[in-house]
Amino acid sequence: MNDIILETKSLSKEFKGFTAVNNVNLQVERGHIHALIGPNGAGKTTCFNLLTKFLVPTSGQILFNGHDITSTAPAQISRMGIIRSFQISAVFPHLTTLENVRIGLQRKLNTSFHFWKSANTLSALNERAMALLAEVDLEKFADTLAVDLPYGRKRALEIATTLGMDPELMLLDEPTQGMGHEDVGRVTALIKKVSAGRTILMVEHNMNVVSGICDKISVLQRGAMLAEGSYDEVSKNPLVVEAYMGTTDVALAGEH
Amino acid sequence: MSSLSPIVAVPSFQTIPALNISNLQAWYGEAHILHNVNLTVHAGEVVTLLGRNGAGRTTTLRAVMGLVGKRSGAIQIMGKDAISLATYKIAHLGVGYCPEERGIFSSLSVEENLLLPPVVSKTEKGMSIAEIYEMFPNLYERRNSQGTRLSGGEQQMLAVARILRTGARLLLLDEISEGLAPVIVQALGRMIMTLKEKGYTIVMVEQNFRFAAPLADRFYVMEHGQIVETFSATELEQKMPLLNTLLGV
Amino acid sequence: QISGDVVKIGFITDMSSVYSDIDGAGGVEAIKMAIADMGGSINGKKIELLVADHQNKADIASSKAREWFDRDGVDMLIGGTNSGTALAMAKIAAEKKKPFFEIGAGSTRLTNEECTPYTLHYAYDTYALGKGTGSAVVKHGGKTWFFLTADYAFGASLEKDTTAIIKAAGGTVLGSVKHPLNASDFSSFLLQAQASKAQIIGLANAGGDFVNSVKAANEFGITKTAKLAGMLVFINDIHSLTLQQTQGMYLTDSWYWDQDAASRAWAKRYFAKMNKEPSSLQAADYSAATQYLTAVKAIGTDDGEKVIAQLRKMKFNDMYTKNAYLRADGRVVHDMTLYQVKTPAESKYPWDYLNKIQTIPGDQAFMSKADSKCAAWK
Amino acid sequence: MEIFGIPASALMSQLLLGLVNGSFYAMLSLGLAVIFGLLNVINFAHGAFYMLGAFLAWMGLTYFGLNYWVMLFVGPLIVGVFGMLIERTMLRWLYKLDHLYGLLLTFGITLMVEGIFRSIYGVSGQPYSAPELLSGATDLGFMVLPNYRAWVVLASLLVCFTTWFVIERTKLGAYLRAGTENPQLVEAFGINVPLMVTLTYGFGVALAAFAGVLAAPVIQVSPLMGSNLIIVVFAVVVIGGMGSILGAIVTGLMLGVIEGLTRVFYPQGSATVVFVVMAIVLVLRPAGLFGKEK
Amino acid sequence: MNKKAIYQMGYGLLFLMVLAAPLAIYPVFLMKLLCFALFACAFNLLIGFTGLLSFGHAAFFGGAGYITGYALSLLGLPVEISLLLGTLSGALIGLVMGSLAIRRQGIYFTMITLALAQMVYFIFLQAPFAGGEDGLQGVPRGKLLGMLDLSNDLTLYYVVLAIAIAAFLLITRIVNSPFGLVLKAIKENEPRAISPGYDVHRYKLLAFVLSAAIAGLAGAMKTVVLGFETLTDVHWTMSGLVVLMTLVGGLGTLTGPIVGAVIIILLENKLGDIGNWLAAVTHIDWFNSLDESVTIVTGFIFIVCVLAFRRGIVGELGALLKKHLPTH
Ligand SMILES: Nc1ncnc2c1ncn2[C@@H]1O[C@H](COP(=O)(O)OP(=O)(O)OP(=O)(O)O)[C@@H](O)[C@H]1O
Ligand SMILES: Nc1ncnc2c1ncn2[C@@H]1O[C@H](COP(=O)(O)OP(=O)(O)OP(=O)(O)O)[C@@H](O)[C@H]1O
Ligand SMILES: [Mg+2]
Ligand SMILES: [Mg+2]
Repeated sequence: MNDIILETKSLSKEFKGFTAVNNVNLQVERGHIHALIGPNGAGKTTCFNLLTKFLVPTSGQILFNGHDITSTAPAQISRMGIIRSFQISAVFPHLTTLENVRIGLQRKLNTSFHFWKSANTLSALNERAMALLAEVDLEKFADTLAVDLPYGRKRALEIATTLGMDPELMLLDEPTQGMGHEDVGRVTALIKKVSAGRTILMVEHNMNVVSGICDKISVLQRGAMLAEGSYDEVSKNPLVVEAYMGTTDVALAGEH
Repeated sequence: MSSLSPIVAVPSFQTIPALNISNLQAWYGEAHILHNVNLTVHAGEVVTLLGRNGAGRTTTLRAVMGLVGKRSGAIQIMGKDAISLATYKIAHLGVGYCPEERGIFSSLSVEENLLLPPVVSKTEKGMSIAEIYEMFPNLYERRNSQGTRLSGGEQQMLAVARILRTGARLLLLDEISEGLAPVIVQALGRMIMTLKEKGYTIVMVEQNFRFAAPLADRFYVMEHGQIVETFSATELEQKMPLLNTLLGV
Repeated sequence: QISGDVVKIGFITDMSSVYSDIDGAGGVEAIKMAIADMGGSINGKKIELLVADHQNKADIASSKAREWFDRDGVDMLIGGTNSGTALAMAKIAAEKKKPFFEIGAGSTRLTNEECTPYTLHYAYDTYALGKGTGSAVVKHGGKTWFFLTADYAFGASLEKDTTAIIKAAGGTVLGSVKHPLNASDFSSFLLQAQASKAQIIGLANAGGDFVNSVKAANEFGITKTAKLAGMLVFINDIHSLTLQQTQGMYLTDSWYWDQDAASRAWAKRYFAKMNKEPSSLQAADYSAATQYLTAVKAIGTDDGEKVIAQLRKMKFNDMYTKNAYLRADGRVVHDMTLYQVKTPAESKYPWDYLNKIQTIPGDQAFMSKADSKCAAWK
Repeated sequence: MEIFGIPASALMSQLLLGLVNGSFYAMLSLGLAVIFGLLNVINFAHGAFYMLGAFLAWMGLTYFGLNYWVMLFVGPLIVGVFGMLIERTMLRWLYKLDHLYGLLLTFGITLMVEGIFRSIYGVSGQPYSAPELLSGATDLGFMVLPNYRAWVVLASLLVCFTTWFVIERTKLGAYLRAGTENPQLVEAFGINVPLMVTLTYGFGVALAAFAGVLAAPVIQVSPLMGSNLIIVVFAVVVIGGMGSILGAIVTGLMLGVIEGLTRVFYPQGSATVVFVVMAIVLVLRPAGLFGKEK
Repeated sequence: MNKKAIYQMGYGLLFLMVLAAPLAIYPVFLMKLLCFALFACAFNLLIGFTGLLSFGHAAFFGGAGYITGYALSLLGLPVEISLLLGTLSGALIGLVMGSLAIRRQGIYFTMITLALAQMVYFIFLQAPFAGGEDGLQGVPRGKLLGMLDLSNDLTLYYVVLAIAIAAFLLITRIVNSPFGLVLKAIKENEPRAISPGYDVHRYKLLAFVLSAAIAGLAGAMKTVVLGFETLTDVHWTMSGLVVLMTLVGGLGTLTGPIVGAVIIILLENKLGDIGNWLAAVTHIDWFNSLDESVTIVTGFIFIVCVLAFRRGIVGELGALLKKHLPTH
């Protein structure tokens, strides 16, 4: 028996009569890097939003470690260990890199409502925060404001922040979107590195990334599951080739 | 396609360049982004700006359109000085701009989006609506839906299609392959080739080198708000090592 | 013994907001005239006037008053419009033991629950207005009433006081409708009033609300079936509404510029400065300053206690009032007059607006000892 | 027939009166919505321009002998030009900033304009009567409606729906709607957006002035007439959904009617009912009745 | 000398100045200034550090003022209990208003706070004890803890000063607490703050309630100081006034609102004197009538601030200092 960490059962989402996600049954195995791909408008982001409770499903079920979390609140979900990072690089621009990471750690101290305490009580967390920054090669930038970081580093910072929350399951929405080639390489390696002992579900258009590090790929089209399997299986599937990869040789090699 | 004027401009150094930028400086607020950018695009050419994130490629296009905070230097479009003109007047020199994030209007239907940009050229005739729908059949299918309800790829097509109508002969295209499925990227590539055949002048900003490489006649590489390298398509092979270090391609 | 060798009068009123027309800069001018009429000094000691705009905010009024008494050596305070500011200032004046002449506020609380030995409620109050207009109108045949009342303490007390008087005079009140302050449109309230078939629609409101009520009443032809009775009407309101719209309306006031030779003479001087005729409040400002200065002159001191004692002894006589006197509750008792607004045809010259119907003697116009809630008058 | 103890005919007349007031709300909130849509500015000065319109009508008659009908065109024109000047010299610099600044600037303008008029003309107000043509009243059976009020409803509906049509159904309207979303891009397409913005502001405030001229014969022309109204009109725009044209019109009329009914059943609450409606609507529909949440 | 020492000296000097102020300036006026300064600081806690623009703060300020006045004059409760009640009622109104408004964004949040504040206004307009437009008059100051007679202006001044300083320190602490950091994060990027599991609405709500409570404290003290409470304090123009104060002083700066409050209150109260002084100095008669033009002058200041000094006085000063005294 495979160890399934996240499972959806006939998950659907409708927007005013338009079905963006249609009866999706997704199974994510523990320890995998699982990619969700598909043509534009296939419903990948919507799917993510359903999993992280930014949207409420029209029907269907979401199970996390066997528990039904379909109607659990977003904050609660993240406390259970499902953490998402965003499609557009999203950091707290006017906090330092260190503070950015610390915000995530701070929650577990349970003092976040303590408006009478000094912020210095948080310095106990600095060590752990620095360790996380080191994991993504950002320790040199600890005192830099996030807004001043180069683009690729912001991504790294975001991943460090996400790691700080000790996720069991990380959801990454197009982690390499809009990045130059060098950064793509760095971030791909980073994802591979941090996947140890965790499960990662990501949306990605860059086939180099997908083929390089993903254990399993699910292809969505028009809201429904089109194909599933390893990169080799999926990339040879004629339906996927037609709907997504395109027909020429260039496409099979990956567009980027 | 009879309505299309069969102008096929041959790149020639005798004719006036479609776009000529010299010593361009640009600022966003206090931040000095472009330092001394020089760039020439001849009529009928496809030119690609390469560079890392934040190198200033988008800013270059925006500076041409007058959409930055402050700029100085010289910009000539079809031989006319543009640096001191208001943005809308620049468009009327025959420029079509496709912005970084597509800029589809959600309060307008697909067809309204398509018809929005006014005709900017007195002499040039753009494509007719019929021609555009012929080129992008999916747009025709969804012409009455709200613009932003389209999928990402369709939005991108719409963003390009709407500037083909206006008679603009100089197209500034910013990252049109961004975030698109490979199959759609290929379709866009074919579209660019068609436009090139029809004699449009195109300046592309691209992250996706493999998409841009077969399309462009010439390349400019930007770094820190400056042009650091320029070469033609024929030199591409020998420049690969350089590009590797500059862009990590 | 003039404190600080100068007699300082402080005047705090609405200079810039909703009530600035009936008092405001005109009030300042009137007080200046009073000072000039005293020769600008008393026994060689200069008379000075300080002016402040309270913008209808009680906190500004009271802090100004406090500061003037404490820091600037102000000897007497004249308070302008608005009950909230008046009550606040009365408290301060009592604390500082200085005479406080309240002109523009109508609340009877000043001489009842909140009465102090230092307050002189000078011009009018809601009781007197109700008494004058209510009883006289009933006497002239307006037996059934309906009130249009501003939803405010002032409107409520006007309505309450007048209702009691109407009933006592044998009339009936068929109902009332409360409207919010500064309502945008009065037609629907007026239609409700009209539907009651009352002969008289009592307008227990003031300023802009009154003006707009009258305007709408004319527009909807309500004035054809019922008569309007304005409970608090100033000449400025009639001027801005024109006689066309206000003709035939009853109103009670303490003074009218055209009432006699003395008032006309004074008004003429005022007109030369301000280019409009004075309201009763502005005349009362003049009178208050004059009477105060007279008292100071008589006893040769501006000590608050002594001046008050002197004021209690004397009769107030000037162009504003005849034989008025200060009662123990702080009420300055003088005659009130019931007027009716002229028709455009009757009006012979500019600002010729009112016909005198009858005088209401002071001892009948104001609240009686039996009704008073003032501890000092028991 | 009676409804809740109120005769049906009385109720009918109150509804009609509500509609008249609603017409003013609709016209004023329409202008606000147009301005908010394109300029991203919450135009607090709207009430001041409304007052200015009424005053211009009065001044036109008093100083130049220009009658109502002339001023119905000239008044909005003058105010429109004045608005355009303000837009060119001041508002222009605030578009990129938070709403707060536009609101505060126009609030400052309001204070100045009102203050100046108050110091010149006092607060009692000036009389202005309805034009000869529209004086008199018509008996509708359940009530006698002054002709002038009927004209107000008519004129306002006409203006509102013309505006709505232009914005929703014409090319110019498409420019405006697109400009609302991304003015820079629209300008990059070759449309003179700065001019469009100036004209839009001018048009928006001219609408306010038009409402002001219409109001002059109904309520006393006074420097305070605008500030009494503006908060309510804000509420209307917010209930309708910020920037929604149709929302502004429909909500304006509707709230006039609701207010009218409140005047019958709970008169002292008639100034507050708008805010009650606003709170309820915003709690249930965060972006207002016709608005889209961002 | 390092920066910290300079700051400490500055604060020390300032402290001495406020201690000695009643010698030179009228104490009741000073107390009024303190109340408004605290009010503006409370408002700034919300807009400057949480990014929420409330247009309903008058409800807390005035509401608490009425409740305190009611407790003191009609219930005859001791002054410290009354102040506490006022503060709590500010917090309570804040809790109710906040619960309804906090999920709304941007201008809709602003407008819903305005709407709810209008209802609070209506309640106090109608409530019999509040005395309509006359207001709640004749509120006694009472004795602090049953012994310290507050009817003496100077005594009251030091009590008010102590409370105001304590409240100001509390605000400073809130801003620099773990909670304050989360608020900052929410202000910077709300969706991002949700993902670590912060229930942002609850954080915003707590910030709103804290701001309301401190605004309530300010209003409560004002009633004690002046001895009455009127509708002015619950009217929407009061909400506008506090926005103006904060803006003039500098949004999101700790001391800005204080400076702003002082300037605006001075303007309201002393414009006439300023005008007379100007007239005397310049011999231009027009200045004498400046008193009647408070609104015109206020409007003018608004316009100038928005166009030229958007960061407010303290903000602009800070920016100047930063330019000329590089910190590193
Ligand atoms: N709020 C919404 N209202 C209506 N339709 C929506 C909404 N959000 C998404 N959609 C539609 O749902 C479909 C799926 O959108 P989604 O964003 O999930 O696509 P995606 O797979 O992430 O595409 P891309 O690769 O372009 O990001 C699209 O057709 C989109 O237009
Ligand atoms: N509106 C703005 N205000 C301030 N700085 C900006 C703004 N837009 C861009 N920049 C800065 O200008 C620089 C150049 O940005 P630009 O968008 O031109 O880069 P690019 O080469 O197009 O890269 P990208 O791949 O991110 O699109 C970057 O450092 C960016 O941070
Ligand atoms: Mg997506
Ligand atoms: Mg770019």
